[in-house]
Amino acid sequence: MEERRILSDTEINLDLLAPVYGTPRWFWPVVGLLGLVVAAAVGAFIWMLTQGLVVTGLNRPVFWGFMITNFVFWVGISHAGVMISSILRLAQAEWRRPVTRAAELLTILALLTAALFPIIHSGRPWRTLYWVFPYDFARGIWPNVRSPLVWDPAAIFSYLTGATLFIYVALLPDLATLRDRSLGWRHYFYGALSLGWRGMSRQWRLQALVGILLSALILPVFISVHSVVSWDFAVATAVEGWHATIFAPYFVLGAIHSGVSAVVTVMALVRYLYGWKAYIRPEHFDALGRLLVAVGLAWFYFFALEFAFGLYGQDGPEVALREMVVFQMPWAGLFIVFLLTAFFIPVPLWLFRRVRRNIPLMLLLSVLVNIGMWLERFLIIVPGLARKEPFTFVWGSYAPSIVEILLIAGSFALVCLGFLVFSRLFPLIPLYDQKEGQVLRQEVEVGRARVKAVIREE
Amino acid sequence: MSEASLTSEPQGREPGIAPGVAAAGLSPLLRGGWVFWLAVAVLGAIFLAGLLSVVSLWQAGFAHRAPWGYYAAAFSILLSTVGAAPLVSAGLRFTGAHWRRPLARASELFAVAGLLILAWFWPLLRLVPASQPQSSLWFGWPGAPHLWDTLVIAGLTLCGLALLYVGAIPDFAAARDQGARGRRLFALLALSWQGGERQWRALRAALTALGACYFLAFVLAQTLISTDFAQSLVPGWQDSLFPAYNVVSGLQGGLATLIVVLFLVRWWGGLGAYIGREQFWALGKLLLALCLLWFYFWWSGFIVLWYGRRPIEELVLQLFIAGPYLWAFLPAFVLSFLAPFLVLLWNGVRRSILGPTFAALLVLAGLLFDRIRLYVAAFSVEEAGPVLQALPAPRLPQAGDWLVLAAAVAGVALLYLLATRLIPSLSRWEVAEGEQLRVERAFLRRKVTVIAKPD
Amino acid sequence: MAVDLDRCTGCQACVVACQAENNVSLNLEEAFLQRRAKAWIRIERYWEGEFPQGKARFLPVLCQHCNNAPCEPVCPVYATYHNPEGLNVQVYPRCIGTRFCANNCPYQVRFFNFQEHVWPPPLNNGLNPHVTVRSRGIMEKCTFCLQRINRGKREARAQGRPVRDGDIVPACAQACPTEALVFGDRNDPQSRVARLLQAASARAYRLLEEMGTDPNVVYLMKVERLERS
Amino acid sequence: MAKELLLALCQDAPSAARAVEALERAGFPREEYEILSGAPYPEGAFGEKPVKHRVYVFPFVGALSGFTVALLLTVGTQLSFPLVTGGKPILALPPMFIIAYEATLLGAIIFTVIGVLFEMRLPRPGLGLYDRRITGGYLGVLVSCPEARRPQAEAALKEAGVLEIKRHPDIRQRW
Repeated sequence: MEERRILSDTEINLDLLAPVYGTPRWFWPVVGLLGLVVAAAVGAFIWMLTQGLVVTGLNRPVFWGFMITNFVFWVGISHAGVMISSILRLAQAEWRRPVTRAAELLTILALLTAALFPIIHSGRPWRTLYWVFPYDFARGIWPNVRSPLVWDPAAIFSYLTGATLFIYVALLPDLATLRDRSLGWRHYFYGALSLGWRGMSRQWRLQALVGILLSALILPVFISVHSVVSWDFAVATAVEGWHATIFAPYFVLGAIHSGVSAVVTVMALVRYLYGWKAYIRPEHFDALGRLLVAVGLAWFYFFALEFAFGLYGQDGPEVALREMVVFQMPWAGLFIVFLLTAFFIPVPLWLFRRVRRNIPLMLLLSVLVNIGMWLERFLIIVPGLARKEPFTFVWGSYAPSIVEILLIAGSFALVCLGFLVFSRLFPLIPLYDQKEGQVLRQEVEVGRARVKAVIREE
Repeated sequence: MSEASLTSEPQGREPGIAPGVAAAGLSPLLRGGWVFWLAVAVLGAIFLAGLLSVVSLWQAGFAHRAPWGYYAAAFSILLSTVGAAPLVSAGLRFTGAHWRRPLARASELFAVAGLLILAWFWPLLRLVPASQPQSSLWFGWPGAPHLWDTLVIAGLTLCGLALLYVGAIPDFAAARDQGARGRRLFALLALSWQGGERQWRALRAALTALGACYFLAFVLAQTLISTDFAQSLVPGWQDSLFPAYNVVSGLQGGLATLIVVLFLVRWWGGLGAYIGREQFWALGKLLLALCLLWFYFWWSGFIVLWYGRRPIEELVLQLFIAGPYLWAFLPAFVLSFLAPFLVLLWNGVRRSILGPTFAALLVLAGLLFDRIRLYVAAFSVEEAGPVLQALPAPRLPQAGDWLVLAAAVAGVALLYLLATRLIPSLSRWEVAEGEQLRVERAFLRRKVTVIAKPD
Repeated sequence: MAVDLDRCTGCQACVVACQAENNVSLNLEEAFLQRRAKAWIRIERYWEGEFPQGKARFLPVLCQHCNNAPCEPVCPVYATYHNPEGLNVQVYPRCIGTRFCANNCPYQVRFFNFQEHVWPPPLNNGLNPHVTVRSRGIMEKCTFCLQRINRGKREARAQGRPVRDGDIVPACAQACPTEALVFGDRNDPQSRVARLLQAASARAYRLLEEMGTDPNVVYLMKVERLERS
Repeated sequence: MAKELLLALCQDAPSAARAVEALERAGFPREEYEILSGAPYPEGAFGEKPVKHRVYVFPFVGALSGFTVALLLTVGTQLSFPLVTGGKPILALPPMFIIAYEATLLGAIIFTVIGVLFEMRLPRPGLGLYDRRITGGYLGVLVSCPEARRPQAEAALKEAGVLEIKRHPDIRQRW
C-alpha cells in the first residue's frame, strides 16, 4: 500500500489543476477519435431522421429496442453521482473526498445523454418538445399527466437541475482557486462563475451546510428518477414480464450497482491518465468495493424476487417467457453473460481485500458489471415485447440495425468527450475537499500503535 | 487474568477500560430488585392470559384460517420487531459506525426474545396450505413450505443467539474475573476466554460472519413468511414487491423497538452515561430514512396495481387498502410514515432523546395496524379458486385477539428482562475499545473530537 | 361489434376491404419480412391437432375499442383517448410516435408508420379521399371506419331522423360474405347486433377478459361438432 | 466614522490563530475581523461564533411553492380539456402526486441554493481587499475597524508575526 503523504495546498493545486493548465499528449488524439464516433452517431441520427425509423431493427411487436435500453442504462449510470456524494456526505465518510466530483459529473453527463434517447427514438422527434411543454393552445390541450412518459421528463428535469446545482455549489471554492490562478479571459470566466467567493469562514460554514441540505433533498429525487423510469414498463399490463410491482426498487438498486461500478471505472481511468496516485488510493477502491458487495447482494435479492415471482403465478405465457430467456438462443447466451458479468464474477471476487485493492482488476470488474447491467436492461425490455401476450400469431424477435449500434456507441463517446472537456475547464477532484481532508487528518496513539484518525465535526 | 485482557486491539495496547464502564456493564447481573420481580410477575400474568386465548384458538381447530388472523399478525410483528432489532447492531458493525458501541448489546439481547418467535411459529405451520395447488414460491418442492419455513425461522433464532453469545464472551470473562455473583456460571459461559490476540481476531471474524448470516436469515425469513403466510393465501394476488416491503417495514420495526428499549434502558438500566443524544440522534436519522423507505415501497406496489386495473388487482387494492381493512390501513399509513416523518423532519427533534422515542412508538403502533391489515385480511380469505372473486368481510379484533397480541408483547418483554440478568446490557469491551479510539484534543483555538479509524 | 367465429371462414375479405377503405399502406414482401406489415384487422390462424385430423381456427382481431383501454393513459400527448361515443380514437396530428400505446395494447392492433408510405401510380388513384393518409412516425389503428360513422350520422341528420340500425356498416363487416362481423349499437335492444348477442349469449366472450380492458368487441364461440367415437 | 480595511496574510493556520489571539488581546470585538482561508476549518478553530443564518427556511418555502405550482398545473391542465383515457378519473390523484413530488423537491433544491448564496452574500461584484495566495494555502485575517484604531490593529498583527499587511485591493485582481 502506498503511504499517505501530507500534501501542501500548493502541491494539491498544482497536481489537481494540471489537466486544466496543460494538455497531455494523448488528449487531442483521444478527443479526435471520440469526436469521430460522435459524428458518426450524429450522421446516423440524421439519416434516421430523413428515412424514418425504418432504418432501425424495430418492428411489430418489438417497438422499443436498443435505444430505450440505452436510455435506461444511462439513467442508471447517472445514479452513481448522487449515491456517492449524498450518502457519503451524510455519513461523513472520509473516503468520499476524491470521488465526489467525478461521480457528480458522471451523473450530469449520463443524464444528458440519456435524455437524448427517448427524443430521438420517437417517431417525430421534431414534435417531441410538445411532449414536455404545452402545445396547441387553440385547442387547450396540455400534456397528459397520467402518462409515465410525462413523469419521466419531470423527474429527469428535477434531477438534472438538482445535480447541476449540487456540483456547482461544490465547485465554487475551486472556481475561486482557478480565478486566482488565471489571467485573461479565463480570469473573467472563472471570476464570473465563482461569484466573488473569498473563503470567509461564514461562507465555508454555509457551503458545508448546503452540501448536507442538498444531499438530503436530492436523495429522494434520485430514488424517484429510476422508479419513474421503471414505471414506464411496470404499468404496462400487456407485456409479459413488465408488470411487476418490484420494478421500482429493483431498477434503483440496479442503477446503483451499475452507477457505482461506473464510478470505479472512471476513478481508475482518471488515476491512470492523470497520474493522481497520491489522491485516488487503493483504500478508496477498497471502500467502493465493499459498498459494491452490499449493493450487488441487494440487487441480486431483488433480481431473484423478480424472477421467482415471474414464475410464481404459474400462468403459461409468463413461464414461457422465462423459459425462452433462460433456455433459447440467443437470449440464453445473453442471459448467462448477464448473470456472470453482473453478479457471479465480480461480487464474489470483491469479497477479497486483495481484489478490492488491485486497481487494474477493479477496472476490469467494474467494466464487466456494466456490460452485464446493459444486458440486464435489454433482457427486461425486449424479450417481453417479443413474446407479448398469448397471441402467438404476432410473436416476433429483434435484431438491432447498424444505425442503432452507432447511436449506442455515440452515447458512450459523448459521455467520455464530456468528461475530457470538463477536465480541461474544471478540476475533476475537488481541491478544497482534499485540503479539508488534510486539515482534519490526525493520528491517535493507542497503546504503542499510531492509528489514523480524523476530526469529526457534528 | 488482569484487566488488560479486556481490551481488544490486536496490537498489544494498554488497557483503557474506565472503571465506570466496568461497573455499569456488570452491576445488574443476576441481581433483581423488587421492581424487577414485580415487572416479571405482571408480564408473566399477561403472557399466560394470552396463552389461554391461544389454547382456545387451538381447540377451535385448524380447519378455518380466519380466527387465526390476529395470531399470524402477532407472529409477523414479532418477526419484524424482535427479529430485526439485532440487525441494527450487526449492520452498524459492518459500516463501522463509531456511535454504535454502547447500543450493540441492547440490540443483540433481542435474540433471546427470538425464542418466542420460534415457539409462536409452530401452530402456524398447520394453517399454511401445502405448496400445491396454490400459487407458491416453491413450485412443488418436497416438504415445502412447512419444512423450509421452519428451518429458516430456527436458523434465524439460533444465529441470533450465537451472535449474542459470541459478542458477550469477553464480558462473561470479566464477570468471572471480577467475582460477580454466579461466578461459576460465568466461568462456564466464558469458555476460558483469555483475550489473547488470536482470540480477539477469531471473535471479530465470528461476529462479522454471524452478523452476515443473521442478515441473510432475516431477509429470507421475511421473504418466505410473507409469501407463504399472506400472499399465497389470496388466490391470484401476485406482488413481487411484497416480500421486500416486509423486509423494509420489518427493519423499520426493529429499529423502532430498539429505540424504545434504549430509552427504557437509559431510564431504568442506569446506562444514561453511555446511551445519550449521539445515539438517539443517529438512530433518529436512520428511522427517518426507513419511514421514507416504507412509503416508497408501499407506493411502488400501489401505483403499479392502480395503473394496471386488472380485476384481480383492483380487488387486491380493495382488500388491503380501501375496502374492509381501511380502518387498519389508514392508521398504518399515518403512524408508519406520515406522523413519524413529520416528527423526525426537524433536526432539533431528532437530536433529543424524547423525539426519536416518540417517533419510534408511533412506528410500532403503525406496524401493528399494518400487519393487521395484511395478515388478518389474507387469513380471512377462505376461497381457493384460481383468482379471488369477492372480498371477505372485515374481522375486527375481539377480546381474545387483543389478548393474543398482548401476550406476544409481554412474552418479549419478559424474556428480555430475564436476559438482562444474565448478560451485561452494555457491551463492555466494545465501549472500552471505542473510548480508546476517541480522543478529545485541542485544535487551534477549540477542542475537537478525534476518531481513530484502524483499517 | 360482434364477431361470430362459427361463421368465419378465414377468407380475408375483411382484411382486403379494410386495406382499401382506410388507405392502409401496401404490405409488400419487404414489410412482411421486417415484421412491419399493417392490417387493421387481421385473421389469426391457429392449427389444432396433428396432420390428418388438423383443424384450422380463425380469429379475426381488430381494435377492441376497450372501455378501459390500456393504450390511452400512457400516451403523453393525449393522441389517443376515449371519445364520448365510446370509440378509442387516434388523433394523428397529435401523435409523436413514442409507441408506448402499442406496447401496452394486449391485442397488438396498433401499427406504427416506420416510413413514409407511397402508392405507386395508378394505385394512388385508389386512395379513399375521406381518410387521412398517415405520414411516417405516427401510430394508426382501426377506427371502426370513423368516416362511415360520420357519414351515416350526417345523412340521418339531413333527413331529420335518428341513426337507424344498419345505416353504418364498417368496410370489414360490409365485405364479410358470411356475415360473421356484425356492427351496431348494443345499447339499442332492437339492433341486429344486440339481438344476435342476446340469442347467442351462451357463446359470447371477450378477448383476454382477465386483463380488465372491457372491450367493445364481443366474440361468439365456434360451435364444435361432436366427434363420433 | 469611516471603516478602514486591513488584510493580514498568515502562512498557516496556527499563525492565523495567533493573529486572531493578538487581535483579541488588543481588544478588538469578534465582529471586526474575519478569517479568509482556502480550505474549511472546523467551526470555532479561530474562535469564531456559530454562524447565524436562515437557510433552513428556504427549502420549506421552495417545497411549498413547488408543490403549489405542480398542483395548479396538474389540476388545471386536466380540467381545462377533460379527456377520458383508459377509464381513469379526470383528476387522477396518483399521477398528480408523482408530478407534485418532483416539483416539490425541485422547488426545495432551487430555493436552498438561492438561500445559501444569499446568506453567503454572493454574488459579489468585486473581491475588494483580497489576496490570491489565500487559495494557495495562506490564510487571511480581514480586519474592518474604525480608522482611529487601525494602527492598533496593525501593531497587534505585526506582533503576532503575520507575513504581510495589505491595505489596498490588488489592481490586477479585477474579480
